[in-house]
Amino acid sequence: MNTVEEILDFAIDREQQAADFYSNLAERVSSAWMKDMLLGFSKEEMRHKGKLKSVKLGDKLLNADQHVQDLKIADYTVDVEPAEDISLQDALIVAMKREKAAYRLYSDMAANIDDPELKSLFLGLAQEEAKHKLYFEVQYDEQIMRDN
Amino acid sequence: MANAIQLLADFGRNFTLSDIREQRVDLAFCKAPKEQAVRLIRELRDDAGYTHLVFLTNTDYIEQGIFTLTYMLHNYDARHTLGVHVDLDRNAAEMESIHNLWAQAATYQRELREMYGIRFPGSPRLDEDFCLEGWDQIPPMLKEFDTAAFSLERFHSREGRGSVDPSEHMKTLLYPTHSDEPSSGGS
Amino acid sequence: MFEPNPPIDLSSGKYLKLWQGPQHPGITGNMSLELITRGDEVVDCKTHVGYLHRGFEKLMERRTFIQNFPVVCRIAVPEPTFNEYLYAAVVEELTGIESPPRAEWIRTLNLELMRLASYLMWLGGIGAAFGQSTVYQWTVTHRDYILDLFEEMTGARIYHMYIVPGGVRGRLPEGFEDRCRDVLNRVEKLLHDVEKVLFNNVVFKTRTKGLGHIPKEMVDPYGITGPNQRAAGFSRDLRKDAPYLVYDQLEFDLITATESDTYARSWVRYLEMHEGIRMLRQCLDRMPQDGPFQAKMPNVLHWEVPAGETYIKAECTRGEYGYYMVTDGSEYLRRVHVRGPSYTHAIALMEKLAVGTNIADIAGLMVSLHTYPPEIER
Amino acid sequence: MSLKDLISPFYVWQRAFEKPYTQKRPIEDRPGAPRYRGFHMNSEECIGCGTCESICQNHAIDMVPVEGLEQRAGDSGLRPRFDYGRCCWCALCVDICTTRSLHLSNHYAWVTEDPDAFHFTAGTDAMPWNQNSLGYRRDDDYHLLVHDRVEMQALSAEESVAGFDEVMRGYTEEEAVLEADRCVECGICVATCPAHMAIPDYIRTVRKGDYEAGLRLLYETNPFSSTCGRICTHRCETVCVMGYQGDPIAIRWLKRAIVDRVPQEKYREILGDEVEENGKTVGVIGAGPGGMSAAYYLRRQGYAVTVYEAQARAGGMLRYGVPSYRLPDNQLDKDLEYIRSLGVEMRFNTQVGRDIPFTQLLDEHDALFLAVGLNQPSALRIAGEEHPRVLSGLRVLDDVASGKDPGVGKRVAVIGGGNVAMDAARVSRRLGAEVDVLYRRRIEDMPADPEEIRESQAEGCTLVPQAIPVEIRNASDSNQVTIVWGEAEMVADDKGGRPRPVLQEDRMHEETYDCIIAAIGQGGQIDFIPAEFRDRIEFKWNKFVPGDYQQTGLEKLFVGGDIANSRADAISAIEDGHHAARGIHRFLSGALDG
Repeated sequence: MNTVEEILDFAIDREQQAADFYSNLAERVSSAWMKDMLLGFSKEEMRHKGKLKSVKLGDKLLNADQHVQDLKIADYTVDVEPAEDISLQDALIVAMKREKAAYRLYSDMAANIDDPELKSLFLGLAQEEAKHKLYFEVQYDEQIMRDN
Repeated sequence: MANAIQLLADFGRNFTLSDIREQRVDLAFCKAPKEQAVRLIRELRDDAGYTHLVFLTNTDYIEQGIFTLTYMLHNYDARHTLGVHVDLDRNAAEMESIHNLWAQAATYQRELREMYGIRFPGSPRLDEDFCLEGWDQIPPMLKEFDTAAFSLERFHSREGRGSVDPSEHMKTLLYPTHSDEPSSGGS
Repeated sequence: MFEPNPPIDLSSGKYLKLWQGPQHPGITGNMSLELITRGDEVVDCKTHVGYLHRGFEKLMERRTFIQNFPVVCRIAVPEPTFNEYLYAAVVEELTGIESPPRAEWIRTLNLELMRLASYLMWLGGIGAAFGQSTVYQWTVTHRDYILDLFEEMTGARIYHMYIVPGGVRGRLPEGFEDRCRDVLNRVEKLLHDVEKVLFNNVVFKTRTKGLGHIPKEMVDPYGITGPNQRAAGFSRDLRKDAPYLVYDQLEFDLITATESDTYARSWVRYLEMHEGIRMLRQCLDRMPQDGPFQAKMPNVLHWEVPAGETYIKAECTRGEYGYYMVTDGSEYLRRVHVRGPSYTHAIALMEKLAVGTNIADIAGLMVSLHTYPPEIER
Repeated sequence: MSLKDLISPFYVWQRAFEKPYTQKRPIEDRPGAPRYRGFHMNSEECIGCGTCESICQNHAIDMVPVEGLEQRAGDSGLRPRFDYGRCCWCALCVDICTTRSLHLSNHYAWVTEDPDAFHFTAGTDAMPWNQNSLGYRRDDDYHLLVHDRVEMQALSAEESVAGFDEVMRGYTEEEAVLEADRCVECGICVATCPAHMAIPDYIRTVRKGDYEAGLRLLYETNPFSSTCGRICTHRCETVCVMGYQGDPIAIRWLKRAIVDRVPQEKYREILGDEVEENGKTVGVIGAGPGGMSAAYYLRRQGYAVTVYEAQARAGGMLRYGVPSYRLPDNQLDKDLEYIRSLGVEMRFNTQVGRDIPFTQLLDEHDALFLAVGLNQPSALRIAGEEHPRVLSGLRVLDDVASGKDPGVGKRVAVIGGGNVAMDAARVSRRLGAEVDVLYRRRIEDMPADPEEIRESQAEGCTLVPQAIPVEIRNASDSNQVTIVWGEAEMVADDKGGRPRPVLQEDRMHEETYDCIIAAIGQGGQIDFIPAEFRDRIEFKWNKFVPGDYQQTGLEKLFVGGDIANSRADAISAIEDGHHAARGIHRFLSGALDG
């Protein structure tokens, strides 16, 4: 991955994989409700994908300097298995952690590259993922930890 | 005045007094039968020092079908006021006149005739209009006379008036379907 | 007691029927006198009222207890405060609410200021009725100074609506006492002037002495009260005989006279104005500066007064003013009867005194009795 | 005649050159006194309660809608319009004004040829005196309303932690009348009450001592009146107009004052509920307040109602989540038994999805109302959570409600700040434990009812705000458990949500307890609805999104209660049940189509 185009394609592909992950899981669950939730997650990932596609056409990514709040919820929750009887709480944990992993990935890539243009691209992607994580963390805070 | 009650007890030997009640040390009430009232009042004036007729008025107890006259008498020396009540049948309200006892009594009686329709036979100028000229309704102080209805019928109201009840207004706008339809026929 | 005047045959041509009022400068307020005259002499008089009838007592039966408070002041235009006080007092007695001491002092101040203002207007009236309209200009101006005080104290000049069941509606404004003292000084000075110009006036003396003489034995049979009674030699004043508010803590003299004519009645009132100023100064000196001015009240919107009845009276400028109220435990009163002194002074008494007087004196006689028609009609 | 009498009158000249006191209007202006009762002004604080109209002795005031004025909670959107043909400027409207928005200016002269101009809406119509700063205002020490609430007798903190007796003792008849007397009967609260109860009307019945009429009014909208008279979230009181200058009316306690005075045996006779069977059947899933409310109103319409309940008893969260010191069992039973007495069939220990398939219910009944509530405690999902000394708050409350000892030990940490957390803490206090409540946010952010927070503190619970649990560890004693928590800083939410806590990893703490009670939130259990219905039912996160009359896209299915509204309280569930009953009746009688 040496060009902006290649990196964006990689990122777009990852979002597609995430969307597929949720829609596959949705196929397997038996309840109308979790199916609806997971298809919603999948749709969210497709939205991310669409965002990156428009970056490819010239839109700006998030500025690397812009602060994205880290609620650190993902850091201290345990890993859960995406099983067929998954609950909303666990689905949100899976999602937060996936976004966090993606954020790590791009951050690491940015650290290992010298080209300033690509570095800032990776940092920008990392920021996007941080924002996605924040979205799921806020939902976890609102829907799951309502009383805490 | 502790002796107001004593006084009424003394009078009670010659009169059938009831509902004796002391409101204040200087104010008491009692009730006398219609037939005895004027004689009682005269004796109170002449023998007991109640020389001042403070006022004469009437209270309408429409629910019980009675009028209650109040003769408010005052004794200047004893500094005591005594209200003598007399119940009248609301449908045949007539009372002995006291215009011979106090000069202003005729005016009170004329007013009571006009405002409540109570008759005081022999009272001077009884049937002359007092406050009302050309009055074509029932006596206006009767409880059944509805002043608001009369004024709505007689006078025109300003256009553009009309008020909205706050909770009804909020219901109409905010939750119109949240009410039970009037139940029809048992279900 | 009631002695009808001898029958008069109008068709005989000896008599003239003359209507004085209902709009007449010599009549206090809107009422009319139907006079039968023979030459200058009045041989018969009938009082006609009703021109101001608004049915207050009836109106009050369909208003809640708090809603009546703005109504009552209208029963005596130049002297609304007595109605406010008495209405408040009956409601307080029937509900067991006690107005706090500070309110009682403010109420007394109010009533005496009102008395002074009302007497000033009357003083102008008696002057004007005997051709001394300058006095009228002076006194009405000074009454205006007092109305200024009422305006700043209560928010209104005439219908103060200030004494409310439970107390009064607000504290005295800042600096009120000083301004009040200043007005009292001015009124006092004026009174001395009026004494020179009116009471020491040969015309006034000649016309008023002997006019409208009320024999002492007529007083109780006609229900005569107030200055009209005191000028006939009776030492009766409710502020002394049945002290209310803080009158038992005030020093003042009871004014009486013996001649019982128009001059004597005027002179009694004149001296009472001085006594009023004396009481007002005491009120100002001793007015509590803090503490509540209203008792703890229930929610007045649905105020139910326990069943009962009472009668409370006060000494107003004209005599015994009283409220008789009957309640039945509901949010509305069952009956209120307002007893105003004019009821008998302007009708039974006037009709009696007018006979034998001169037409030119009718206005002065009327004013000397000091009557207000709205308290007759209620 | 003396000479003096002749000369003295000439003294009149002394004042001949005095300046007259007359005002030369309109050349000279004379402002009214600072307290003058002139023309009306109304400020933005007005909420259109109409109390001014009620007190006006001459019907000079109309409450009218004002264009461009937003209607919102606690504001009727109406404003007073004055007819100066009737006004007497007594200013009782000013004295009674609940928000003190109404004043009189000291402006008193207004000349116009148009008589209709003297009819205007104060505050919103442009008037020359609108900016006047002087004029009549109510004195601070003068009141026509009673601003202080009648306090209810309650057990002292010492007495209340000693057992499970009801803490709030109820009003005496005299206290209830005094409190009811404070109400101005404006009705602003009715819109805010989720069940739109006839609040001013039933308060009036308390004042008049007519509890039977009161009960009838309560049951028009709420068959859980004994319960709600104790534990309602009383949203009504937050908008009560008496709250602007004093305490809001204790609406909840007055509701209780009615039901406490009517024995349940007399309910049927008083309410006159007669059931005339209409031959149709409705299934209700969940015997909580939502389900049972629907059952009541459906039964009144003649439907055969079967309630399916997973637990052994009815009441739902009211039974298993609300301890008896707030809601004694017999009070909940009073409400429930009356509903059941109308002939509602109860199937206990019947969990839909486990004991009976959802589709079977759908087939068997003409309509279904689903109100299963939020009964699944959220897990902590932090490391070490599986430790046996980590309990769930709901489980602790459930045990206590069922008479079992949850075994909390002597030193307890409760995690959470909602009512379940507060009750778990207070229950633990009653079981003899020292209690710390760890909460991620600040005390003012706690979702628990303020009185629960206050009472838990009074009972000796220690609140530890801004504490984020990060790990559970084994303690040296196997009967104990250690929690690691870190301090939190609050950061603002730029999307307008509540401030969010962020862990400060350099400020960590460790503490050992006999047990940890997790009460961080609850979710619903609605997995039993087969995936095939997904397209016809709308969800948002863990809730249903019902349409009009609580109906879903699956026409026979109506939903309500905590699982279908964001308020998640009993009174909202009760209204959902009532509203669904209206909807089902319309649906089954053909007035409402899918």
